[in-house]
Amino acid sequence: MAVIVDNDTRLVVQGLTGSEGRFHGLRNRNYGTNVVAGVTPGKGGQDVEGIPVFNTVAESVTAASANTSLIFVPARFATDAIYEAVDAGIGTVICITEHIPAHDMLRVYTYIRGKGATMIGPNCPGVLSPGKANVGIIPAEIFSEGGIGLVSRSGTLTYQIGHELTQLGLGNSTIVGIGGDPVVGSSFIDPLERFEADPETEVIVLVGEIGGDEEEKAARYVQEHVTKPVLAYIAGFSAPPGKTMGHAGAIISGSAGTAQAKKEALEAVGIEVGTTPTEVARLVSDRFRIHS
Amino acid sequence: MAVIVDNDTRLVVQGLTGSEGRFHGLRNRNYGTNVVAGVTPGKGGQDVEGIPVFNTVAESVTAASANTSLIFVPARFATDAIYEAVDAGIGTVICITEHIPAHDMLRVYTYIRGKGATMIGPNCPGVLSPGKANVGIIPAEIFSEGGIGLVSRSGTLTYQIGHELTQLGLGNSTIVGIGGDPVVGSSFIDPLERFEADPETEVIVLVGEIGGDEEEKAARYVQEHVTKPVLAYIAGFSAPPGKTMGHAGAIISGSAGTAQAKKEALEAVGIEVGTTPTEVARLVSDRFRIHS
Amino acid sequence: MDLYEYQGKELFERFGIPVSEGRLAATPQEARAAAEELGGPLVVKAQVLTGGRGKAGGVKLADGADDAEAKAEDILGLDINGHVVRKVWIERASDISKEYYLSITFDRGAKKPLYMLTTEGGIKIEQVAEENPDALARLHVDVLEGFQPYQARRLVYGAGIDDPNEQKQILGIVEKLYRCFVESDAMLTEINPLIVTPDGDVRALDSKFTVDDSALFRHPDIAEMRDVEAADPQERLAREKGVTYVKLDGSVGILGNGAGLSMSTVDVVVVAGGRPANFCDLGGGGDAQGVVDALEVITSDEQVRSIFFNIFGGITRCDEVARGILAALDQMKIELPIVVRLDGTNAEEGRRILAEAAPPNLYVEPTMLEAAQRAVELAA
Amino acid sequence: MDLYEYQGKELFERFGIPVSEGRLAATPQEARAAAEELGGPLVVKAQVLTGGRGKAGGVKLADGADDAEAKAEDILGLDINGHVVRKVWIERASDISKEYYLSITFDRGAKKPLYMLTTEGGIKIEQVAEENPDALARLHVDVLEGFQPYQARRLVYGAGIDDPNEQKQILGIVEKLYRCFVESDAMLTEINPLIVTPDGDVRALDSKFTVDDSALFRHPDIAEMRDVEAADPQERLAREKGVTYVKLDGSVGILGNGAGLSMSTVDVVVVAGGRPANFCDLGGGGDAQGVVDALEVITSDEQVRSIFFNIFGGITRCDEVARGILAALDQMKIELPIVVRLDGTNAEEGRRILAEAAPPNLYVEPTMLEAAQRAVELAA
Repeated sequence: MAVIVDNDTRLVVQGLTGSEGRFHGLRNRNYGTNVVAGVTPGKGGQDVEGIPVFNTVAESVTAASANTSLIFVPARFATDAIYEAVDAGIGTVICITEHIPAHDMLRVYTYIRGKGATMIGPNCPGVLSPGKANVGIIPAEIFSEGGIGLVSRSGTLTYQIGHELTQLGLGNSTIVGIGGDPVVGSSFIDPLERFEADPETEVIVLVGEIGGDEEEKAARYVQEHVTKPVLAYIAGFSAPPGKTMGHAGAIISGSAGTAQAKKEALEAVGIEVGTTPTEVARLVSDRFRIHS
Repeated sequence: MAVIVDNDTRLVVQGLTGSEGRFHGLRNRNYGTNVVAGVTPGKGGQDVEGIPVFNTVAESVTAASANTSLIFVPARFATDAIYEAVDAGIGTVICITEHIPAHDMLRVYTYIRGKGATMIGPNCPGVLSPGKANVGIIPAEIFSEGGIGLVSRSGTLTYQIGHELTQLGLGNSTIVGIGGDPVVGSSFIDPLERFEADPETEVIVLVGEIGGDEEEKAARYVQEHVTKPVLAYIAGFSAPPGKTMGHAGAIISGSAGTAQAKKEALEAVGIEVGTTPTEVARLVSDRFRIHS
Repeated sequence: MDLYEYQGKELFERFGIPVSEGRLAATPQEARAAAEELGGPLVVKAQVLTGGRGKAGGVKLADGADDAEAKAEDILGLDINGHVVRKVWIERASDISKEYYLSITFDRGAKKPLYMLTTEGGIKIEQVAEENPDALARLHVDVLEGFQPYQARRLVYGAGIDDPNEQKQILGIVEKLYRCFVESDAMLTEINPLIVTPDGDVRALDSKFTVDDSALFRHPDIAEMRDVEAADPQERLAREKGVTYVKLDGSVGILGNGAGLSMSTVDVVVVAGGRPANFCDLGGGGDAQGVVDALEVITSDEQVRSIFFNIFGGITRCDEVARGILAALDQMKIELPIVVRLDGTNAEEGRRILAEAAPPNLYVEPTMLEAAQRAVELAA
Repeated sequence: MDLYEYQGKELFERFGIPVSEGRLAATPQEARAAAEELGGPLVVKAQVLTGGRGKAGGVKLADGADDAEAKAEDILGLDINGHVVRKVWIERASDISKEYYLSITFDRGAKKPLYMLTTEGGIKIEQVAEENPDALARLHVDVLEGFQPYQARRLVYGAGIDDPNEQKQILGIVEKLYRCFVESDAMLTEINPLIVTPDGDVRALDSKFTVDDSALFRHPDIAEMRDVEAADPQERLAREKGVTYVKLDGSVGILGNGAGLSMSTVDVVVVAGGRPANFCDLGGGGDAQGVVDALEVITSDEQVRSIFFNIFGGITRCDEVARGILAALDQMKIELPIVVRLDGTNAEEGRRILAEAAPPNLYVEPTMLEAAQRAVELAA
């Protein structure tokens, strides 16, 4: 099992011939991901170390049966790339690109929600199902196979927590980086729903940060729909209001979006919240051993 | 039972204080339709013979529990009225207005399909479920209660056929005028699906005309999904190509949309097509007596 | 509403789609003046709202002002499929190295705009679709998504256009054509051929352009492009009077209420062995003025030998229509035989009114079919 | 990016939203000249990117040029919540009969723009929402549907605005504000108060305007509005260097890689009992130049007493970061204590490199928590 990406993933990399696309596309393939195609307009017919390159996503679907897309194109071309993927029938779109204008993402989000496609990102590290597939820029070597589903708005913080879990002998079913932008294709709820349904996932860890109210919504969702143990970490307790903390979405607007409010919302539904990455890893370890 | 409008219909008339809206709104109420509200911006607080008028559709939903809207506002304001109704949570929108620009309707159509609302029209006579509710401008006195579901792109032609049926002693479950514009909210298929599911409907009559390919699509749909007997009439066998025959949608473009092609498509799936309204009524009568 | 080539090109140009420079001329003298202004080799093209003008001799090359005047002389006044040429478009002749085809149509079936692009231009697109479907790149646009650059790429790569210089220009034209299509409320915008010159420049060499009549209220500039003189005299009169009328070619004048019933009436006249002279929809009204206006249009066609009034009263009341008919007859002194069939709301009262007045040329029949038969007999 | 009142009003005006005429002034003399041009009674308003300027004495009436100069003199240089006033906006004073509130915010939760309109203007909208929620009309817009006129009606009727003259003007302003919001890529556009004058004219008397930084590339005119001099000196330097940096108020300088980990590092320093001096995200890189730039920004803050490098190598390799740190120390001659924690890809190698070089002020710690504790101790 695992969620979002797995052994059935047939990946097309949009922007495969760019330096980032090439580096990570090949890294993903080396990990064992089935990278079936790349897309770069004007470079159709070429290949990147044996991966065929097409001019359009539609061709990659027809000729290489791609079902998942990984997007590395620059911000100004990224929404076009997302529309192209979804309209070509790609079911899962994972967009690494950051700095996509928020209004453009609002339109994209509204459009693809109506189409039933899954989108992860933008401004995200991607999705890794250890032992099955890695789609994005997550350093897979930090993680091992196991029963913990991890969903996070942050990249390196996820690696930190994953590393601490690995040191405690715990592995992951899937790590989902949903992205740090104000509007992302999937909020916490979508992966939570999948983790709940995934037989391999035994415990869920949610890694949030300041800004927006997705953690609060996740708390309500967990209360109503999730039976598996959920633990959480929130970053940004010391962040001042009105300042963008690295991620475009990590900003406290007025009094909304504080880490404290999120922690309280999560605790109110019985989700333990660690105060440091180390503590959350220890909490997960404790809970995991009870649960297993 | 019956379809689209019935005893559960709680109607708001958008444009109730205009001359057409008032005339037909009151006519609909006299027939027994539960007309709960009217909407005219700036006239909130007034009433039309006891029917309360609101400034917005949202108020009519909150204050009068309207669930169906009938639109009589002029063409330039009609799409706004449709958006208003759908966004206020109205589940069924019936739009009588004609001459709405086709591009505007494309946007409306695409938008409301995503919302799950039902739309009938524009440029349609409305929907009548004899003995239950009349929403629109159909002269109800021509029709009687019975087992024939009638769906048509035309108004007066429907009355003609309904009249011939009535003279043969046959009544209707529901008469649905889907409208004569190039883009209408519901094609033949939507009412066909409902008639198939409606226990009161025993035989279905489809009244088409030149232009577009909705009759051809209906034929395919009937073949795959409809078990009840279906009969048809098509108008416009003698229409020249490239000319708009009264309805904006009734135009043969190049060689597409001819009555002959539609007749053949319907006959190919076993649907008998009458050559005159009188003949189709007789065919229905024959079939009805066999079927009942 | 269909636009002439030169009008469509004017709109293309507004949206940045390259066209050749040209001038309109209604006389050979104007053609000469235009040719002098433009200079160089020219093309003189009949402006008619019908296809096949090339075969009909409506497009000619001219190598200078004298020649342009002569060619315009030849073309002006030509009858092309029943359309008389009253204007020619004179433009700089283009060297053509390739002919492509690009269009956006309003696809009613899919309820989306449909792009088509092929390198097999210059011929009818239906022929390409049938004989070489792989050469035709087709793409629907979701109107809420709107134009996205990838759509242009799919079309260009899909059509197999591989010259980068052509690609670049056509990607731009594809995008501009969408804006042109949407912002003009078009039902059809077609560039056939879209040419590539030996220098690699891409240009629209012809235009086919249909605008939604219902949207003309917000395009007064396009509405003004209507060439009222080009219409059939009856159709022109109908437009002036606000009557919904289409000229056909027979002898039975037809007046119904409602588009569907009126179309059906035309069909029933044919079933009865007659030849309809027109389609005419009285609409929801039925007052004397509406009847007078419609009868004026119908009787202005000299081929009409009888008139068939087919009224099904719904909201329209038959007694009112009957009074309207009598008032109209009174005003207009029509001597043609008129067959009336009234049914629906207040039909009996209507029939009684007509029976009482009993004008000598008025025949009342009980059913649509019988009335049609009578009208056909009377036209014979 | 937040805009000053006068900049927001400039954008409002571009989209047809009425504002009062005014002039910008950076000195009392400019204020006098502006007042002379404008004439009549005036308001002199501090331009600062913070609220509460009225209470802080940043908004004053002036009855002529002399008075405007004097009031500008008072206001320029004021410190309002840590923001020094360097410019004043001088505009014609408005007679105010009513104060309304209108805004569009980018509602991240609903993923839709959110309109709010209330007749209870002039105060904080949060207060209205809490104390008198029925007076606050709220409406989400579906971005694919876009603005539709009914939305303006729902807001105007919902807020209980019943004067037809006001209704008409506000319906227009509501529509224009949507265009302004979307076409400026705004995250917030707020008019508070939206005033009605005794003559019944409706105008925006203030503006609050935030533009999406990620969209500035397509708004060069708005990007130019950025007031680089108003920023904190460290934040200004960070912007110049392209370093992601937020000034905080403590003594432990922080440098992490990745936004989430860097935020977490700030928190962990607090957990360890320290006061972070800043948030700084090294991003995906780790080369010497990136480290040098970040250290330059961090050390330009004189409050910094120790620096905490918290690196989790993913794609970033710890050995490269270690080399970057050494190169930076070499270049910059920093004497402050530096605590380094390296983990993840090539962490051992990185630690080895640092151990070998062993600069006297460099402390390597094995975990994030221990490193934080050490950095806090060293800052004490």
